Amino acid sequence: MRLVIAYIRPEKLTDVKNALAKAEVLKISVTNALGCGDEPATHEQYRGAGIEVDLQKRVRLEIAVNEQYVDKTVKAIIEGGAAKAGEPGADQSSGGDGKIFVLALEDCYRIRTGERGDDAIG
Amino acid sequence: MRLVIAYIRPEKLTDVKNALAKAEVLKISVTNALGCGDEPATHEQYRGAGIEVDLQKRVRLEIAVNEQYVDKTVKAIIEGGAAKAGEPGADQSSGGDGKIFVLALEDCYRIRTGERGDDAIG
Amino acid sequence: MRLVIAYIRPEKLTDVKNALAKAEVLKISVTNALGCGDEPATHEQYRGAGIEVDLQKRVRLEIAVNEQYVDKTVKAIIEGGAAKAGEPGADQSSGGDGKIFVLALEDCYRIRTGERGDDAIG
Amino acid sequence: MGRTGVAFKLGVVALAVASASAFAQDEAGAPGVPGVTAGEVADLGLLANNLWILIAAAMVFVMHLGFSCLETGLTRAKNTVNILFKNMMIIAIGLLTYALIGFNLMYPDGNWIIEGWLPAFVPGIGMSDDYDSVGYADGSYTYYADFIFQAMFAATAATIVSGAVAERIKLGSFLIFSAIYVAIVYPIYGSWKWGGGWLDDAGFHDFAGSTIVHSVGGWGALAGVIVLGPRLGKYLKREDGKTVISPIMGHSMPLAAIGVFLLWFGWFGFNGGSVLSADPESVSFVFVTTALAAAAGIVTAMITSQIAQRKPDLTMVLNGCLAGLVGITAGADVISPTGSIIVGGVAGVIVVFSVIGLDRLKLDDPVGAISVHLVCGIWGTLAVAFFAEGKSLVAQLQGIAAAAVLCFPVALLLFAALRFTLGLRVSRAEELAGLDQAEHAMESYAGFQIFSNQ
Amino acid sequence: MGRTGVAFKLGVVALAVASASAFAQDEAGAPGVPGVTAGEVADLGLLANNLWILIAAAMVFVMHLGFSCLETGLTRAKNTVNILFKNMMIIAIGLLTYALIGFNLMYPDGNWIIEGWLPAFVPGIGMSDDYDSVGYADGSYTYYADFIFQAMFAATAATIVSGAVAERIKLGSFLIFSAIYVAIVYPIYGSWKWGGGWLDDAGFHDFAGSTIVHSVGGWGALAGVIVLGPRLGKYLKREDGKTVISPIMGHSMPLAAIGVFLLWFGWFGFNGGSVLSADPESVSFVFVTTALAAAAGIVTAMITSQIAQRKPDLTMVLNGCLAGLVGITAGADVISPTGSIIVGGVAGVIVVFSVIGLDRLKLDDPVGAISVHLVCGIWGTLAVAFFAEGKSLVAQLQGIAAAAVLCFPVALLLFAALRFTLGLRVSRAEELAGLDQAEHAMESYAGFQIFSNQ
Amino acid sequence: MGRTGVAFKLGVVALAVASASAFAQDEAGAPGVPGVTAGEVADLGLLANNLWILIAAAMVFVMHLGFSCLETGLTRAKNTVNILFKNMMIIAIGLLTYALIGFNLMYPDGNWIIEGWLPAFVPGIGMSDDYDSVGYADGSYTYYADFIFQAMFAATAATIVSGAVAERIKLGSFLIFSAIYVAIVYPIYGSWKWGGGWLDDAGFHDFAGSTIVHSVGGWGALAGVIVLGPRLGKYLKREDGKTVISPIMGHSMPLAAIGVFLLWFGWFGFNGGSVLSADPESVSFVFVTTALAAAAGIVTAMITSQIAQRKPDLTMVLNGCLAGLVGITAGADVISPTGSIIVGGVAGVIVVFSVIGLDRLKLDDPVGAISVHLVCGIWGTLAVAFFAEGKSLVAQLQGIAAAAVLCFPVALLLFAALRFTLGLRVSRAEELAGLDQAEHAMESYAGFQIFSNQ
Ligand SMILES: Nc1ncnc2c1ncn2[C@@H]1O[C@H](COP(=O)(O)OP(=O)(O)O)[C@@H](O)[C@H]1O
Ligand SMILES: Nc1ncnc2c1ncn2[C@@H]1O[C@H](COP(=O)(O)OP(=O)(O)O)[C@@H](O)[C@H]1O
Ligand SMILES: Nc1ncnc2c1ncn2[C@@H]1O[C@H](COP(=O)(O)OP(=O)(O)O)[C@@H](O)[C@H]1O
Repeated sequence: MRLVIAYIRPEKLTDVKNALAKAEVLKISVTNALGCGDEPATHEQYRGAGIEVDLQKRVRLEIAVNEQYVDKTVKAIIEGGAAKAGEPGADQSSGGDGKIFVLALEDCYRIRTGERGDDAIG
Repeated sequence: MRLVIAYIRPEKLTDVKNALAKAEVLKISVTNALGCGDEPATHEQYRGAGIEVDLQKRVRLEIAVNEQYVDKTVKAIIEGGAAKAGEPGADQSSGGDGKIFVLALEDCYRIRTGERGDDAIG
Repeated sequence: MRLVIAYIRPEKLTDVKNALAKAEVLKISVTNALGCGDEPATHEQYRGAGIEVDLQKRVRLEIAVNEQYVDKTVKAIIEGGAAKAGEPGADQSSGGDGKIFVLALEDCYRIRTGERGDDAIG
Repeated sequence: MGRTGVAFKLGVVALAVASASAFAQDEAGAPGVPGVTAGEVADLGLLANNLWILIAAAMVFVMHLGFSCLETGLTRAKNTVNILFKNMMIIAIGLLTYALIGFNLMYPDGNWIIEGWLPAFVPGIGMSDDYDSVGYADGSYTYYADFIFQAMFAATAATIVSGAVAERIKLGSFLIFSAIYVAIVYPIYGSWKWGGGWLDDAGFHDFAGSTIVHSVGGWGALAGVIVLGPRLGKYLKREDGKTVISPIMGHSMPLAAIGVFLLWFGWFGFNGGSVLSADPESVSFVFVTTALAAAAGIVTAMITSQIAQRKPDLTMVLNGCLAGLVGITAGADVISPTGSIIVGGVAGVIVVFSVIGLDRLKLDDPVGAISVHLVCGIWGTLAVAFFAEGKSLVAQLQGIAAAAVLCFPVALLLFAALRFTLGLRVSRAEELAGLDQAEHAMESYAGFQIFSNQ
Repeated sequence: MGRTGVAFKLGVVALAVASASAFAQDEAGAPGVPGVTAGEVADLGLLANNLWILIAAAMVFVMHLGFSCLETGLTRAKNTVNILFKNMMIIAIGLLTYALIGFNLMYPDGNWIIEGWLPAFVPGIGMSDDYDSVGYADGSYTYYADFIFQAMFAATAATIVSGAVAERIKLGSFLIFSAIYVAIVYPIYGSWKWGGGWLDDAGFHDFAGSTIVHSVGGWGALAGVIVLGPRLGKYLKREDGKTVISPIMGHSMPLAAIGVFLLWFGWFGFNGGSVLSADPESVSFVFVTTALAAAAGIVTAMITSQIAQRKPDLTMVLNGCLAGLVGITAGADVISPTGSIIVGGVAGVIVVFSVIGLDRLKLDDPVGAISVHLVCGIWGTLAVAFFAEGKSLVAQLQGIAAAAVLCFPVALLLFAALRFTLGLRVSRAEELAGLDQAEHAMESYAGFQIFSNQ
Repeated sequence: MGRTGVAFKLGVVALAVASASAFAQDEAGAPGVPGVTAGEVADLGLLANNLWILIAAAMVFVMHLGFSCLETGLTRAKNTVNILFKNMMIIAIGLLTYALIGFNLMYPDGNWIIEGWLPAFVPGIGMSDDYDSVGYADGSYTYYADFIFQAMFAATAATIVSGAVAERIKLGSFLIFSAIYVAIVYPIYGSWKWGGGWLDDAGFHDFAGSTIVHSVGGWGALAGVIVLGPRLGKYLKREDGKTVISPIMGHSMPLAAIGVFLLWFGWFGFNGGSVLSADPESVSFVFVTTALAAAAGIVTAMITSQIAQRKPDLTMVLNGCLAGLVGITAGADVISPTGSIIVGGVAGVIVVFSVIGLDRLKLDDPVGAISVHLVCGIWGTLAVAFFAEGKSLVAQLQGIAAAAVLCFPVALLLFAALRFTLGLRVSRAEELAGLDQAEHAMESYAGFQIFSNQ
């Protein structure tokens, strides 16, 4: 079992979810996050003073999957999460589309039933 | 050392916290999350157009524990987090109560003192 | 590769970010969290009824790094995240400054390019 | 709204104005402007008096916005759509039912079934002989000005109930209760005093309605709270068997404060307009007593809250302001400025203890409606006997008792009847999900991350 | 504001008041107070009438706050600064351009280029002979009171457009459109009726502007929506080729509801002030018809929404309230209370179906401005012919058609011209980031965690 | 509020109205209605004039809500309860202390300790001979109307200070400062001009208080900001020794914008009511100059902000609106519409540079109170000499200097005294946690996820 963590652009969430659904990955958890990466900082101002906001809005996905789904999941996220032409991020080579992290998952339980392991994941 | 991650229903947070306290697990971190699982989507509407909201409000717990606490922790979460009779989720066999994920934790530090390892966890 | 997770006081975020930047760790992800640890509960009241709020506002950092950066990263967080004299938390031996957790990271991808492994992390 | 293009009509207006005759009527095909008898001083008095009553009506209207904001602010985000919805409906239902039946019921004009006790049911406004007459009410104000001002009052009684039963009542049942309460209960009680019934004969003094409006609403609130029971999670049984009060915090203090400011603003129209003329001395006097009582309520509520709770609670101060206002409402015309400071100040103390006390009794009133409107309404009614000359304590007690005996049982009955028919309270799951989701399938703050385990 | 220190001046005021003569003018070095001829009844009428027009102007001003709140509440958090900015600018631009050119254009006072059709362009207020005369408008009200009341109306037309084009229009282009629309298009149409032009001669009746203000704004809104296209993500193509409507929820229902309450409050000034005097009978009558129509719109919109959407939608009820108000605006002075309930009630039904229908047509109007102001404006204008005596349906249709033929093409042209010059719509990336970031580099709710994939 | 039941009384009212005699007094057991001498024109003038002053007082009251919203919106979520609390208390304290001492101090009616400089301390309202007399102020308005209008003004001065010292001042110390400032400092300065003191004799012209209200408040704000120092984290020392300004963003732009709209609305009462009569020409004129100055301030602030900041800042435009209003306040009665556009427009430019400039000087004023009220108050006072005929620049400078010399040192002293006794500023930990937690143990937005490292 693996735990896949991904940071993506908020506006790509629907695309990523659709791509995951096609890969039959339906159970996911989503959190609001702020990310600081390669992407250019946004300039904000307030009453005459400027500020470089380097923490950009990102969405964090956390998906627990069985071994055989890891590659599918990663591929789906990459497919859905990369900026397409005409979208913010597409024109800049400097990035901001996000990362995927894969961790080993030792164990998994379903709270409702107490089931454990591979069966509990889906 | 293990890192226990759990997704539960927001309204069960107090119950889970109480169950954990009884198991002497007092240090936890909580985040707001949205989850998409087996649970039925909620139907929302706005100005005549409907939408199926499949991301439900969930609470994410993150708890670092020593080996000997892992089982206790998992049990407490299952005990506190499963929907009881009369509560939302109890009548449906379709779920939504959440999951528990257990990961290996390599290292742990206490920021205040710089302590490391098992001592730092509690 | 390692995944470093840290809980710190919200008001220390800028200090931690600066310390990390000095350690050349520039890519981080931040989430809002609530933490329950050693710190004293805050007393709140509302219309005559009191309540002990034991979930304090914390900030969660998630940083994926290559091996050689792990120590630097941990050190920087400890340096930036510990309460200094005159700040909240400094006068109490009872804590609240937070924790750092280090996990093994199996794999990493850059969504934009599909790059994988050590190259993708930075 | 034309100017030059309607030159001839403007000429008519100029004349019409001088004689206070009918512009709308003229347009509507009425026989036209009657012979202008310039110098009719009474007509010019009517001009200003009527204008003030209309403006006061608009100010009382703002109180409904105030109530909406206050109630929304002091409850949870997940019930916001529902609360706004209820408040929007109440004013609509209030206006329509009052037009349909309430107004004629409340002001029977001698038309009683049981003299002084049960007014005749006469449907519809504008049916009485003098409906189109500016000579209505001896020329003090017009029929329609009177109606709109009174109609704005009427909806207030139901709005008061709304706050107390919030976050758990079924929308449909609440609307039915409100309609009946505004259309029948409130006007019947009102007729006893303002309609010239037995309470008026008894010498009861309730200038702008500490009892007639606020206590009447407050009794309904109390009945609703009793029948409904507390919100889930408000009173928690601990393992040792004791019950602890678990505060359910309101989700927006700015909304709550805006609500109270707007209510205070509206109260200048509520009390000031109740003079029913623009009489300089009375209206000015009422403005001063109203303002000073509110100010005193704020200050004493702050002090009381500081002492009782160790740190001063904003919501208590907001309630203190309203307590002062409700307190002075019965006697705003007859209590001196100094007296009004005392009346408001006492109300500010009472309200803090009342809020805490009702909570101990497990009467869960999210906004403090019972404390503000019922408890301080009673205090204000009594205060007339203490602070104004020549007012009888017995008459005041009669008025208070009459409200208790009429409104509380009827409200209890209505709520109980709804409970056993349509159902009064949403299900546990609906209450947990919030009424926005359950009753409207909507979100109040789409996009905002809201975290709550209540 | 001095009292004793200006004793002598106060004496003057006391006299001045009695004769309604000029205090400011006196201070400004005018020749002084003319001989006081006490007992001039007309002067005292002027005192009250003029006061009412000024207060009504202040109430109409509040409508701009209402529009701002409603529009902000029904759109996304990421565009909030931009929407508030637009609304603040519109009222400023509206007042200034109306002073510069609009007022004289709308009320040409016989000064036409083409008689009844094209008024003369005369720049600046206060240039006409009677600008300083209280004798203006046959002594009904002063020149400046008239100006400020009309100026508050003028900005309304542009504000209506603002809501429909929100969340995607470029700030600069919108401001240019607004300035031209308020300064030229609105006054020219207005002159046809209120300025005494051909529509007035034709017997068109539009009391406070269902067509002249609301439809004129609504046509602009429709043109804007067509030229701009829908917001990103509103209409999604599914894989099977079908388009689904994906609701884009407003971010704050409390703001939206506050907006509607304030609009309703302001409407008492909008309609009530349009009597252009404090005439007791007419103003009272207008207050009642206005309130009842709004109440009826709320109730029928609730029922319609309940039936059409299964659960009642707060935003539909809010629109229903405004629909009732827009509906009665044309005939608030001539339609009976019963009639006004019907007119408002029908408007409440219409608006729900119109909102749903326009969405089917992929006309993306975030706040329902077209449905409320254009569709119900037309309904209200027609309703005059149905519910008031002696009004000609033909004349009403002429008025409606005239607005369509003048305003819609001109607005289309203006928007198209802007599109091909400055650009009308922000870029895709800017729209995704939100106009707050793109146009102002600001945040509307700093610190709040807002989550949205739209 | 009764109708038929109080038939006889209504008859009395009808008469009473015509003669403007005492309804409340009658009820209160006064000897009854004096012989009605119909046709007394002055009485009818009083009716309308007094009504306007009361309505204007209610509008000025709304300004306090406006200030609350603006201040809350421009500060951080964690201090919201505290700011609302302060503002609620200020109006209460303002009304009570003004009744207790301020009113008599400000309008000594010849009762001076040092003629023209130090008024006599006479406690309590309603003690003077003519307190119950409608003949007060030569019959222009009643004693109580005058009091309530002036009392609403008084609290304004303290509210101005509130915004500048927000987010770091101790609640108790602030309330003490406010009470003294409103009860003593403001009235003494006020007496010099509006109370008929030496400034009035010198020919100083300050119609509604650019200096008397706004600068007086502004000097207090400046003193507070200096003694308190900036908020934590506002001015950050970089490693290279340079200080950078780190913006601390306000948490709710809708609240800020609502605040400004409400302030503008209230200003029609503030300036319009300062005519102290309903005189048609003056009040209409004042409405127009007030509105145009605000509009001009908005437009020029937008342009200035666009140029200086590259993207237009909503908060600057909001300040620009207020700047225009403060600017025209001194001369709203004597400056022409064209002049008012210039005065407001210049104020809109000044305020943007002032906000930026004060920040450079490390004077941390979260809401821009010093720039709006002090700087533009001075500009407005000077503008009278430039744009109105026959006003002396010397007299205007005298007025400005007098405010500086009296208010600034006294405020400094008060703040310093508080600092060394009760303490003026909360601790570092309390400031980081927020004053809601520290001073009230409450949350302003329970449930909302708020993220901030400031
Ligand atoms: N090493 C990392 N640790 C944690 N989060 C990261 C890391 N690298 C990237 N992220 C997350 O991914 C987001 C996009 O990263 P970025 O480096 O800008 O993208 P790209 O890889 O396309 O250049 C960041 O905002 C951050 O949230
Ligand atoms: N494989 C998974 N990966 C990540 N989160 C999951 C996964 N499965 C479940 N969750 C989380 O748990 C919540 C409940 O899951 P669900 O599958 O509905 O419960 P049940 O196991 O009772 O059917 C989801 O909303 C989601 O947040
Ligand atoms: N074992 C743990 N598991 C998860 N989160 C923890 C754990 N221990 C501490 N935390 C997080 O760290 C924060 C501070 O912890 P605390 O124990 O108070 O600090 P200290 O170690 O200085 O005593 C907590 O609020 C919580 O968010």
